Amino acid sequence: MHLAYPAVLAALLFAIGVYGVLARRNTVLVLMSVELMLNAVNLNLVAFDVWLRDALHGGQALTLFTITLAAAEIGLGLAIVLLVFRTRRTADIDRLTALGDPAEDGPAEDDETSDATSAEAVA
Amino acid sequence: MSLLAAAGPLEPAARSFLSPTGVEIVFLLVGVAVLGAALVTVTTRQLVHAALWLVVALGGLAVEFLLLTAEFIAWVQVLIYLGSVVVLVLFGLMLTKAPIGRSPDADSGNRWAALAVGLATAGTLVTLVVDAFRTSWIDLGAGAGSAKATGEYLFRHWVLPFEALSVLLLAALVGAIVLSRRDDEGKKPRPRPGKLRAGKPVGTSSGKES
Amino acid sequence: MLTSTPLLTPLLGQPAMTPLAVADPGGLVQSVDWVAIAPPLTAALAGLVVLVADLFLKGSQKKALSWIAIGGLVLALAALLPLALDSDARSTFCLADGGCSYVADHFTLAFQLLALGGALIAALLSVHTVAADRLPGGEFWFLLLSSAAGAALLPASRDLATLVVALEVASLPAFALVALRRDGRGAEAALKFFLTSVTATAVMLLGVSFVYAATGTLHLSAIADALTVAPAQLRHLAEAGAVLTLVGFAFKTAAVPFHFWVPDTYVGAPVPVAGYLSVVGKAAGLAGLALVTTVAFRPYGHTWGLVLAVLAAVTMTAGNVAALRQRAAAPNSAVRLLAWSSVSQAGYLLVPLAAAGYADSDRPVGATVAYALVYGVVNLGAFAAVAATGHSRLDDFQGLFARNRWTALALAFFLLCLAGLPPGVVGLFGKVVVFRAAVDAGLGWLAVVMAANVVVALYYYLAWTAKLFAAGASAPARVPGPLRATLGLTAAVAVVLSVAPQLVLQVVSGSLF
Amino acid sequence: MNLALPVLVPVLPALGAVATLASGKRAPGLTRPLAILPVAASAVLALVVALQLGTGQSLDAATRLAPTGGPELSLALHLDGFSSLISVLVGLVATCVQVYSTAYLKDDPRYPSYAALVSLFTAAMFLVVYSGDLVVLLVGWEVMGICSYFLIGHHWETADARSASLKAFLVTKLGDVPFLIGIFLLGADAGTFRIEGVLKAATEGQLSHPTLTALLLLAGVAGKSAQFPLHTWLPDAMAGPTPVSALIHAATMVAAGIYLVARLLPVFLTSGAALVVLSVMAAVTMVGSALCALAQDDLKRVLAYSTVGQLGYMAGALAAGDRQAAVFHLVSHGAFKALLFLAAGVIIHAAHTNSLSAMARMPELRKKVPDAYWTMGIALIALIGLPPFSGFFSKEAVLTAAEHAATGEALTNGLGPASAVPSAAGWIVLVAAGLTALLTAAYAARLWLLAFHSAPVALTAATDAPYSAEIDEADPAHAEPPAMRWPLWVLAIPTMGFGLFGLRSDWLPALLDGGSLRPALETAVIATGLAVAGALIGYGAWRSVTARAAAAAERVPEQAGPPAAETLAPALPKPLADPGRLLLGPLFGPALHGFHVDRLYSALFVRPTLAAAQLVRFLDREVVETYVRGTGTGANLLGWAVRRSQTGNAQTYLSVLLGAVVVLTVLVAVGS
Repeated sequence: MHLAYPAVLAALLFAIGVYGVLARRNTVLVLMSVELMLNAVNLNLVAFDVWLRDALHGGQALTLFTITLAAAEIGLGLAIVLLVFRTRRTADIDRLTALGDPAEDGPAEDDETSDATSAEAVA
Repeated sequence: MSLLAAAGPLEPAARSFLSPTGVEIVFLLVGVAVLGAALVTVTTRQLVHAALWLVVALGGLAVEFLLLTAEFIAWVQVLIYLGSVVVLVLFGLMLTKAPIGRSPDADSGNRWAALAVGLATAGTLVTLVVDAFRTSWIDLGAGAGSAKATGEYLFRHWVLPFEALSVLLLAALVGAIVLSRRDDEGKKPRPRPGKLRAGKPVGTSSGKES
Repeated sequence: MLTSTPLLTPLLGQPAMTPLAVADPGGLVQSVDWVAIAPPLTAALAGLVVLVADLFLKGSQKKALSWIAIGGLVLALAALLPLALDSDARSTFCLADGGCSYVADHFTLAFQLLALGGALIAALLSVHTVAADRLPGGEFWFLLLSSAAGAALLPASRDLATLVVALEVASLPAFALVALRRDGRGAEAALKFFLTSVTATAVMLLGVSFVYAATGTLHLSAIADALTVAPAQLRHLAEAGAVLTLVGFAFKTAAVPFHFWVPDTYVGAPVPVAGYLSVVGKAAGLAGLALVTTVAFRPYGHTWGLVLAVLAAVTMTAGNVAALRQRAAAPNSAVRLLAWSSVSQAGYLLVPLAAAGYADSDRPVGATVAYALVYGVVNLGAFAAVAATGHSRLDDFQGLFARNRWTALALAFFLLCLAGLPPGVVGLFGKVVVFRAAVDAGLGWLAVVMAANVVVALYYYLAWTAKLFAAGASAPARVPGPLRATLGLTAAVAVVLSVAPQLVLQVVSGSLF
Repeated sequence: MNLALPVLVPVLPALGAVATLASGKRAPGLTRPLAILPVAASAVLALVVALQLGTGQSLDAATRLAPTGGPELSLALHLDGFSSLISVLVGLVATCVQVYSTAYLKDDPRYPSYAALVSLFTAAMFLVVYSGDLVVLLVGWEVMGICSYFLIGHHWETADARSASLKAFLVTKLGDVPFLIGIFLLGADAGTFRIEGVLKAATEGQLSHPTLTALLLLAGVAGKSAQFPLHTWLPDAMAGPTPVSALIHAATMVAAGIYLVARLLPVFLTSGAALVVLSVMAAVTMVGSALCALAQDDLKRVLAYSTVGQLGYMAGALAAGDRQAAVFHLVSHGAFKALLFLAAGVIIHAAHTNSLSAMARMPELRKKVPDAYWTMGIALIALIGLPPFSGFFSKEAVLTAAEHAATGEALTNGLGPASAVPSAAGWIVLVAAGLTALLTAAYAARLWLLAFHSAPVALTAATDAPYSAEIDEADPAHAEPPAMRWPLWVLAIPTMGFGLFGLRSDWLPALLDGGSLRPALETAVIATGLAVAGALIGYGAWRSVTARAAAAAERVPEQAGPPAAETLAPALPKPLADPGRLLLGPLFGPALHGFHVDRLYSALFVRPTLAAAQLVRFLDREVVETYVRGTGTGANLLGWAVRRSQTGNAQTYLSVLLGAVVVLTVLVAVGS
């Protein structure tokens, strides 16, 4: 098999993941796009491992690690998203801007209220 | 050293670009399906559908792994991704009350920047790999991806990362549990009024930091 | 399908021969040198102990957890001693042909000292915060310890798989730590940190896969050998892979343009966690950068040398200028200033690494190690002072000297160290060492940029220092015991280093690897 | 010699500073002794060390400090005539200032931190003087900078003091950056930071870029010693308490730059170009500052500009290759300028104003402060350079050096060949020094006459002074306490006798490089003549304007307006007789404002910096924001898309991150 097939497939998959990460509004969907990126890497690693006939199977080992890692990441990531949703009532990534650099000329606002309101204020 | 090693597969040898074998055809077809499913995943406006299309994409990838003779990884892919990750994602969507039908604002305003960066990424990466691998061929003869072989290489050569991964999994588990656990009191912990904050109303910005 | 030319034959032994990865050919697993891996292992085990103890301790007894955690970190630090006294580097998890996954040489020990010592100080700092903010104790300490274990494992790793996993072990618990206050701010901070981090990890893994394709191995020294003989066709791929691999570490180091998470995350996280990230997280990133650049990608020295030099210049400039623009009256301006300051300090830390690319030796790395050790102590000290005062706005620090003499003096000293001004002599020496590394490597322009930045940075460090001694409300406030201990410890170390900077600067003189 | 003594000299005041700060509010009774005693002990020790060392000796000791991988650092001590002489001066002035401050800042709540900073400052100066290693010297140099920043900003309640301290800091730092680079160049060329080693390398011609190195060092010297074009901080620094001006801005810190050039003179002698630059710098500084001094109304600013000018003399002597003359003038100037400042403090305290024109309106000011009146007179004569006071001899030494350099036989005293000094440098210094002597005499006369001998024009204006920069000085209702008076007379002794004593038995030259320092006849006559002429011109101008003012007052007897009108416009002493205005003519306005160098700076440096910060802020927030909000004029599609995004958005962060990765990858792949 030509090595370019899996490599190009992985490259395109990675680019799609990049697009998804940057374009999706719902944080869960952003996490899904990250999974696409990681899977692209996995495809690369497996293909290279087979191509190189690596005696140590570094590629396949790293693939397994990456899969585990992705599972751990998505578990923790979803926990964080849920926490955000519980405290902010939204999972939209572009509404979570309370921690951005405070407006230079704005009054020194109370944090406690800014937590709750800034998400709504920008909506 | 690896010059010798890499020289072999770089040779075009007797093969031509235009004589794909059966495996290659299947690989390409599944690949196209994976790409299509991935594209739908990142563009559909129905959030739940996105998760289902992700299943298709990841499942397709498992097939690709099989075709590349990495059996064990393919099964792990099916087990972990389709069995748990997608389920988790669906749970996440439901718990964050994602709309079931079409949601008009599934994409953020960043979409055009995203498109630009995504296209640039695709262009760069494809150019890179095509340039590098234009004359490389995979010999799929020897399958070394069985469960037994995998266990052997993991425990012969990759013990350290494997062990470290156990710490990682435990930490992720504990972290996820502690973050999703609701407080016993049913309210967020408030900064305790104390000597440090004398003279300031409780819960002001300065109180939060300590 | 064809061309069954043996792959990687010379590198890893004949394919016909079963690769003997172990000293004991009969065994199925690699042999382990327990002394060598003791430092990260102790930290991880202490984490487990905390987790188990958490189940059995009730209510007021939970306070003991913090002392278990601190004890564990002290033990882990103590485990460095036999390794430091042993003049030879120990290696374990080795392959038959000598490539090892874990090496405890001077470089490793220095960074493990930084990671575990930084974690210890952050832990001392957290004792009060955990109680005051009612954070879940058992989980907090477990997460801190596992992250520290990852950060201690990272500098010892000598293959890309272990590096990646160690980096994630250091990062993942940190996401949870940031969010642990379970309020909106912490959650948002954690989410930003998490998303940017996993994206950077994905990019890094892509780079690793390219490097793997070009070299056929994941072990750092083998990569270096393979790159020198890599076919010309793969050169672009290898270089791109090298750059992409750097991204993950540059992200942890908070180099511009991978720094965006830093101010937001520091502000949202509990102060001790922010301090922990600014030192231990950065140490992990730096160790990874130093390893992959100077060991694995040595043949491409000029490529990544230039990349790192540009990143360093941009990072220090952007961090400084942003810090300069902090308004003293804005909420959280103190932590935000420290965040931007840590970005600019990351720029200085990258300078010797860039120099190593030009100098064709790994000697300049010593300057990074020395500067990182100094930075770790004083930066954690500054965070400790911020935590001790409980202020988050710069304006609140007005007249601190009148209220709290010793805290103000300590903070002033740390700020002067960060600025690199006497009496913070050790900060000055750190900067001199970094500066020298740049000049010696012929990076004159970078040295000039750095000098200009050092001068610019003086402004905001001194403005803050001056604020401490200005008049202000003078209601004396008591600092809780653990915070006092932390302040005392960091200040004492900083003063001792200022009197005898050779203690830390000696790492500059020798080769670390 | 026992090494403990010289080591104790810088250590004692440093410990004193810590103790003063620590005792602080807890034991206020201890503050004063803790402030004075360590400094006084150091002064005595410095004297003992100087006496033990004797003339023509030098002592070096070093302990290796830190291996930095390159040139070694060491904690080195270097003692010779220069360092012991200057250390005695530092000790004397610092002790006087500490004693004086106990009274001057009696009721200041921040006195402990003030005293501690003065002690720390003294320690740093001792460190600079005694150090045999450039990096250790640099440490002292920076500590001095910090201390002076805090001391100038002591009255931080006033906007003047805040901006002055910041300005002093930034301007000196502007010089310190090239200075730092220069030191590293020296260290790299010589392979060591030890001054001996550097000098050896310089004399053996091992320096690869002598001119570049020398010019870089000069930038730092110009910053510290307030030479053109980095002199602007010094007049503003007078916003600090008067004793601080006496200590820092007259006798010690500003001398550090001169001292450093003196120590490293062999390096400078390797580059004729650097010497010419130095001479031009000195000449511009001398003449410009003298003109400015003639126009100032603030007593302390007159003295500040005078300091700048006298530092120009020292720099001129160095440009002429004669470091003996420079250090001679440094020491005598240190004594009489400290005296001038302390006396000015007494006068300001009594008159409760800084303004000369306000003082001129006060009747009998000289009767109120007899000590200050007489000591200031002595010090002004020394400043003008009339025999037999110390200023005469030291200024003569400078002129002699310049004259020798102009004729091609520079008095380098064996540090280098006489031909190393271009005769152009000598000429520039000689001409400028002559002109400055004339101007100095004129402004000294103006100062003296205006402050003490003016006819009381407006009696009522005396009590409520137009302004006073000093907030917390001792109560003006009482006479000065002895602690403010006797330091004046202590300092008057060296002012009067140092020149005679030093040259009587050639003790001073023997202590220094060994060349003669006796005045030559021609230069002595010319310079004395110029000084007398200048004083006479000043006097004449003063007479003329006084007479004119008196005539004007007679012509409009009661129409001068109510005194309140005058106090409203104190900065425009129009009705008052100012000889400076007459002498300077159209130059008066520019001279009053320091020839607008500040405005130039603000155009050159401050504004671009602010603009850069603005730009970054713009990039930081506005670009993102604009990008997010959409311009509306661009493509509709784009506008529609970006309007929905938000600032501080994680996706924006990620876009930049990933975009940067792509760009980096492409650059690397294409570039390789």
